[in-house]
Amino acid sequence: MDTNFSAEDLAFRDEVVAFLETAWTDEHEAHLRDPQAGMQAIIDWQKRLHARGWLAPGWPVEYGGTDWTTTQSFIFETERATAGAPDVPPFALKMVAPVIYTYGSDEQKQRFLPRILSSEDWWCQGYSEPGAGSDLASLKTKAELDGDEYVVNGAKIWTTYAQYADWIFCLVRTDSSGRKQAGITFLLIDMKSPGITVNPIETIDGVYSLNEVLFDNVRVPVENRIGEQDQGWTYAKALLAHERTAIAGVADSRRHLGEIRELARQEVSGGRALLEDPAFQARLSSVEIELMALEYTELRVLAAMAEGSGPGVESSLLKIKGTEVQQSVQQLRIDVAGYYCGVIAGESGDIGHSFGSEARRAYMYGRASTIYGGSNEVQKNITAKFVLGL
Amino acid sequence: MDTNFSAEDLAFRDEVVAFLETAWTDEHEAHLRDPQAGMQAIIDWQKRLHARGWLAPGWPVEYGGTDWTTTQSFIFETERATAGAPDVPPFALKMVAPVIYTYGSDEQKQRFLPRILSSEDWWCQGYSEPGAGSDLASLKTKAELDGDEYVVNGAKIWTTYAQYADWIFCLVRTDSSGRKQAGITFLLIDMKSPGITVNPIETIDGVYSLNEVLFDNVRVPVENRIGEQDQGWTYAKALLAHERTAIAGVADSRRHLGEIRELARQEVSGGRALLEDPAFQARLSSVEIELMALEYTELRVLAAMAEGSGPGVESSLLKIKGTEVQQSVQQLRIDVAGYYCGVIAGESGDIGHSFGSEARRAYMYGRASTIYGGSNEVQKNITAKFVLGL
Amino acid sequence: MNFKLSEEQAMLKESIARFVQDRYDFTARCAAATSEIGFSRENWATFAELGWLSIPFEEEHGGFGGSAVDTMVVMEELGSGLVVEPFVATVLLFGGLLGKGGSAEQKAANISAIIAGELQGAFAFLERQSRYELADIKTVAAGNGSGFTINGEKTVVFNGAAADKLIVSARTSGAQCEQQGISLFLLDASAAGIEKTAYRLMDGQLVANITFNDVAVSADQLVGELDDGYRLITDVINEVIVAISAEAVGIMQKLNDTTVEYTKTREQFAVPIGSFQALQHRMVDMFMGCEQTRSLLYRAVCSMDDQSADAREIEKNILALKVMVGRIGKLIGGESIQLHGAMGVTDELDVGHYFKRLMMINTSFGDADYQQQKFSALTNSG
Amino acid sequence: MNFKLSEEQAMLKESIARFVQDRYDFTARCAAATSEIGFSRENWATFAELGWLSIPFEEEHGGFGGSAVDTMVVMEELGSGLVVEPFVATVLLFGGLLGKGGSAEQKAANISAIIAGELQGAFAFLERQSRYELADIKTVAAGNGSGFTINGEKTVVFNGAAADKLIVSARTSGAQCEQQGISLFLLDASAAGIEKTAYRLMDGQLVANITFNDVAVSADQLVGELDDGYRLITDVINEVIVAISAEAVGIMQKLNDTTVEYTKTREQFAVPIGSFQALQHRMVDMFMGCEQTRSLLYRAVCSMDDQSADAREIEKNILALKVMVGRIGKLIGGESIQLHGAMGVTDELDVGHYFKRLMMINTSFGDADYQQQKFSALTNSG
Repeated sequence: MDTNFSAEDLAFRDEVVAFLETAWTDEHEAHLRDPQAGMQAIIDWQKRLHARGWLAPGWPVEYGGTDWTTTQSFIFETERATAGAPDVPPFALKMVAPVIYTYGSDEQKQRFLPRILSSEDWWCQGYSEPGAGSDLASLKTKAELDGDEYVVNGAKIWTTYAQYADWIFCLVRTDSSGRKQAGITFLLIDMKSPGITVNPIETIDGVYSLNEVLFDNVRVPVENRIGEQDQGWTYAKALLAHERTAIAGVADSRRHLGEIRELARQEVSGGRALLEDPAFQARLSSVEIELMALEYTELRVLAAMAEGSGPGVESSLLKIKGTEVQQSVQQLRIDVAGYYCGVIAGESGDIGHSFGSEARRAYMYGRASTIYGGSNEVQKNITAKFVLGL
Repeated sequence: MDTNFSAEDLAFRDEVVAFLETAWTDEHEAHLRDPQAGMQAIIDWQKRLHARGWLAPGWPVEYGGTDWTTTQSFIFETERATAGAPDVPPFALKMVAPVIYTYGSDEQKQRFLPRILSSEDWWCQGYSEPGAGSDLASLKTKAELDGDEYVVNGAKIWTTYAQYADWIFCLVRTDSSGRKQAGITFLLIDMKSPGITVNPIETIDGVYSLNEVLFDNVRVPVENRIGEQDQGWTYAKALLAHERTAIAGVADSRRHLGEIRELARQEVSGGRALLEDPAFQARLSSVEIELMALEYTELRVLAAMAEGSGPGVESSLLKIKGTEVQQSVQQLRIDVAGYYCGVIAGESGDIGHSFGSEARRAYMYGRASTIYGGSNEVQKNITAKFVLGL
Repeated sequence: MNFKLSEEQAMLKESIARFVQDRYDFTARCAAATSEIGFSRENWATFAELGWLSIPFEEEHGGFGGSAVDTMVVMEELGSGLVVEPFVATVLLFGGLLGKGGSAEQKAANISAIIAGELQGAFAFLERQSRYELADIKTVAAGNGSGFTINGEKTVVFNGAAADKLIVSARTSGAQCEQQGISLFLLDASAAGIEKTAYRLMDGQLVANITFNDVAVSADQLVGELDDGYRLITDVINEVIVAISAEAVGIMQKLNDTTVEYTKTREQFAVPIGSFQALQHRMVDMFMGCEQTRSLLYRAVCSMDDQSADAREIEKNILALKVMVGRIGKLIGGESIQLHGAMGVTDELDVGHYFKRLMMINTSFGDADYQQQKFSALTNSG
Repeated sequence: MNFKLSEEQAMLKESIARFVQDRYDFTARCAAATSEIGFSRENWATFAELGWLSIPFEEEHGGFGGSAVDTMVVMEELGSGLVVEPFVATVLLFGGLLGKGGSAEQKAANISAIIAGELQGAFAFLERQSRYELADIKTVAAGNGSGFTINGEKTVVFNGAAADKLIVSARTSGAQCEQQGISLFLLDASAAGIEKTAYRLMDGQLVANITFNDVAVSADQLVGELDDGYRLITDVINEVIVAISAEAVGIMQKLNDTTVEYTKTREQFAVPIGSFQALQHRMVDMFMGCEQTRSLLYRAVCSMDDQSADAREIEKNILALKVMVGRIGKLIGGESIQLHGAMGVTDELDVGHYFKRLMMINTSFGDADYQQQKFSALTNSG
């Protein structure tokens, strides 16, 4: 048992740090704070990663992956977050791509994977439906085969970045006769298809990212189906555990905690730095300790994956604790901001602590993290059943 | 809306304080720390209360009650706890007596109530059974009518003070054909009856108070039955809410919190009183604030009862929060004691902080409070169903 | 001992509830909040008409002479309706300072105007660095013989954008953070040298940063005693803390009711999610939290209205209340969002808006951690 | 990166597990704990025989030269079996001080005896007033030319009743609470002037208060440098903290397993109580708590065994671990009792006994609140 870095690992870390120093710039960082310019910054960032061959570390090497060891992945993630660079949006790279290279046809692989790597195609995820929520399998969007096309009708909801997407990967119902997990088909749908309407959803963070996507007789060529008809649940399910692993966000939480410590060092309360306030210290420490633990919990899961076992049901633990820690961090930032956590920064510019408005946005956005990707309640059900055998 | 004391209330308070000054002595207090001598102290205390006419404030005046207003009851409880005097054991005075004076025959009232007031009869409660737990109605102890006697067979468990008891009030099954709440009969059983065996249960606090009570063909005259055969559940249920109200123990928790504050003022850590330690202060304050709230929650329930409405389902809230606060107080005392919380004071006398061993005993004894009287989980079920309508 | 409302209070409560029911649905509320001044003048006129604005003022100034319980009744209902109109800023803060510390002339000139709904006021007390320390004041009012010249900047002034008049706290002596040496001045918001920058808070309030550049005031604009404003500020703010706590209890009750109702109708896995025991127990925790907070609210108002109550006991009750309002507000707000699932994060539902108001109430006049340390200091000192 | 045990470690683990399985059921454990010396000499001889007592000592002193991971493996299994034999007191504390700070003669005279199971030791460091402050020492060792004379009283000396030899911390200079001026002395427990009062702790340990009345020691009984004992104490105690944390993880795992199993068989309302969702979610919290604590345990031992690790990082890891051991210990211990219902409060079940050991582990060498403040001080200082 050890977590020592080998000489190769240390060399790799230097490589990563050197790359990040030039690839992730202050300009990117500044753009990121603006939801509109932010998207451009992310696309540029993806292109730089791709140029370096590091955009899709988890993919098989033949399709453009890196073949990193678990330790290298860990190093990259840590340094990436430390530098303040964002994780790339997961929908194309971590969600649909693995389905395509695992269950897709050769033609589908050749058609879609390169365009994901080049950032030409932007993807969104069509799983959730109005009314379905955590009970994903109860979905109702229907696809009927008509010649060599499926005709899709229904609605998807909570679709992040649908407004930017070229493609949506969807679970649709092709058979309602059996149990609800059967009869689901996995389709790749061109967002430019006639009959698709994207309606924005206003959210409590005030930033536009979620949408409702309506399908009105949308025709999808049968060659855009992944694998077999009615087997889509199997393909999707295999990926859900990976999604939960990725969701923990340990390295990002660590960086945010460091920022909060600095903010609290500058913030003064009654002539004394807030960081010296014992109540604040206690809360900061509690979160940091939980995070230190989570970091090793993640390493343990990664190490097990490296040994060939899937992330398995322990991924639920990462999802629950990861999002709990994220929310604790967001709460701390809000509390440091005091009155200014309420500020909605508009055209007026600097009207208080500059971080107040951002703290509010991150906090409100973060409310969703315990709900999406299978709510934390559902994760607890999964853990009770499959880990504890209850 | 007000909680002002009237001039009469203030005069009553003076009366109570004056009574307590002479009635509850340092000698009682000292005896209380010793489980054996403690029982004698409690009997003596009951007799003094009885002599003053204050032993059974909740009873109707005709049977020996006091006819106090809600405010007076509150004043008495507060001053009683402040003086360090214990609440009297509830089994006779607060549990069986209300059943007797509400549902019993005139003969039963005349026979049992005076002997309870005079402390001649000591009672214990025979509700729980091995295996039944919070699912009280699933009890199996059987009573069969044979002439003018019931023949009782079965086992009761977790019976507090059965070793001292002259009588036990029992729920027994007289009919198994219908739903489990039907077919239960309420019997008063003489503990000297042949066929009764009392087995002590060792508990984690190391003090002997719980027992298993076995019934082997115990014959109980039919005149010792309360009300109708098979209707016992109704009689018992009406009392459970009262039990939960009594269980909150606000005044006692307040006194204990005061003691802990003094202990923490004396206990030194790194040259500074533990009471000055911010982490300790925060925990102490959190408990005190919760208790301040609970005190008014109890007043609100009492005021509603004074208006003629029963304690109702809000009594579950008092039970849950009351026991949570008690356990928080016990935890604080343990933590103040530090290493000495582990001490089992034996013949060796003073081997550390004198309060360590007591803190341990109170803590361990207190573990049961969230389990008995209907576990807190069951109380939450009750609240969800009857208060929230879920 | 008695926890019932008087007939008059019950009518007052009913009158506000009816207003909310009939004229203040969520759409109307959002329209008021997003308007240029951050509230509806029409609604304000209605408040005046119905007499609500007179509640806390003494009868001799045309007020109702209400008790702490009366104010509680109003605030709880305003909370339940998520009312954004500046009752706290104009009536309780600005009006409260005048009522408690104003000169006879100041009262005569302003209180009846407030009651009539014709005067909007604000209290400018926060500064960029002050956080929750009311005595941390850098704004200076320098004596110049006949009067004072004020220089400094105030931030997050509640109702600061719409206010016709301001009371501002400034240092007339003493060092930054010293309690002694703080004075209050009443002035027109349009006085020379005053500049405002308006912006919104997440709970819909329109607030302002206000700078004072050589603003001249005369001695008769002083509110209360020279150098002795701190006590007046804390007296009024203590009352306001209890008032917004009552508002918070109204919000908590509303969020709990809404959430319980939602879980009864929302189905997942073919059953209402309210049938899941884990969620039931969490909603019981929310219920208990609300009831416990309500108990502390009653405790605080009863002690404030009790002439024989000890000042220290009252302070302790207020601190305890504010701590629990902050803590339980986080619990209930967070759980309400979570139990509403993805719907909870949409702006379309009012749940998120109630939640944001609870967050701002926690922050206002000191959050739970801050107040708990004051509580500890008070209770452990002898 | 690798979290697997080596083959040797897996065998060691298996060997302890087998001992517990075959020869250390709950009855045997209670018999050992309640015996006159507080443990079984026969078991101790078995430990020696199986080589467990040699694990942490250097090879040159006849030890196994084990790593922090090796000690962890032992302690986790001892925790799982609720083993009461004084491995911590004799091997890790007493033996650890000698191994790290003893003179060549002291090592030669004692370590092989410990390994052979022939010597019981104890470290007398706590005093009545010291609470968790290791430097708060009033016991004095006054120089008298040739040696020292020790006067003072130590309390709660683990294994103090059975120990053949003691190491005692005493002040050779400096004021009470000063880190400088503390020295350690090795002496026979039967030396003139030593008096013991033995008593039991709730976790079954037999401990002692020990008074030193003009106890004479020579200069060669000094362990480590004169006046510089504090560093040695904290070095050894840090290792012991990690060791008892591993014990705690063993206990947590055992309690979780026991509780889950119990809820699968215990029926209420005609179904196993483990089918109630509210209880399931609480058991998931217990599971997550145990896993998170285990992660901090791995983090601490990996950093201790890493030659290149930063001393500050190691200290931070140990503090974090001890905080979580205390907090999660309370959670898991309390929930285990609660979910066992009334059975949980009986002495007949082992659940209460595991719980009590968790409580004593929390208290030992500083509880969660205490360690968290040290953690804060360390992490916030630049």
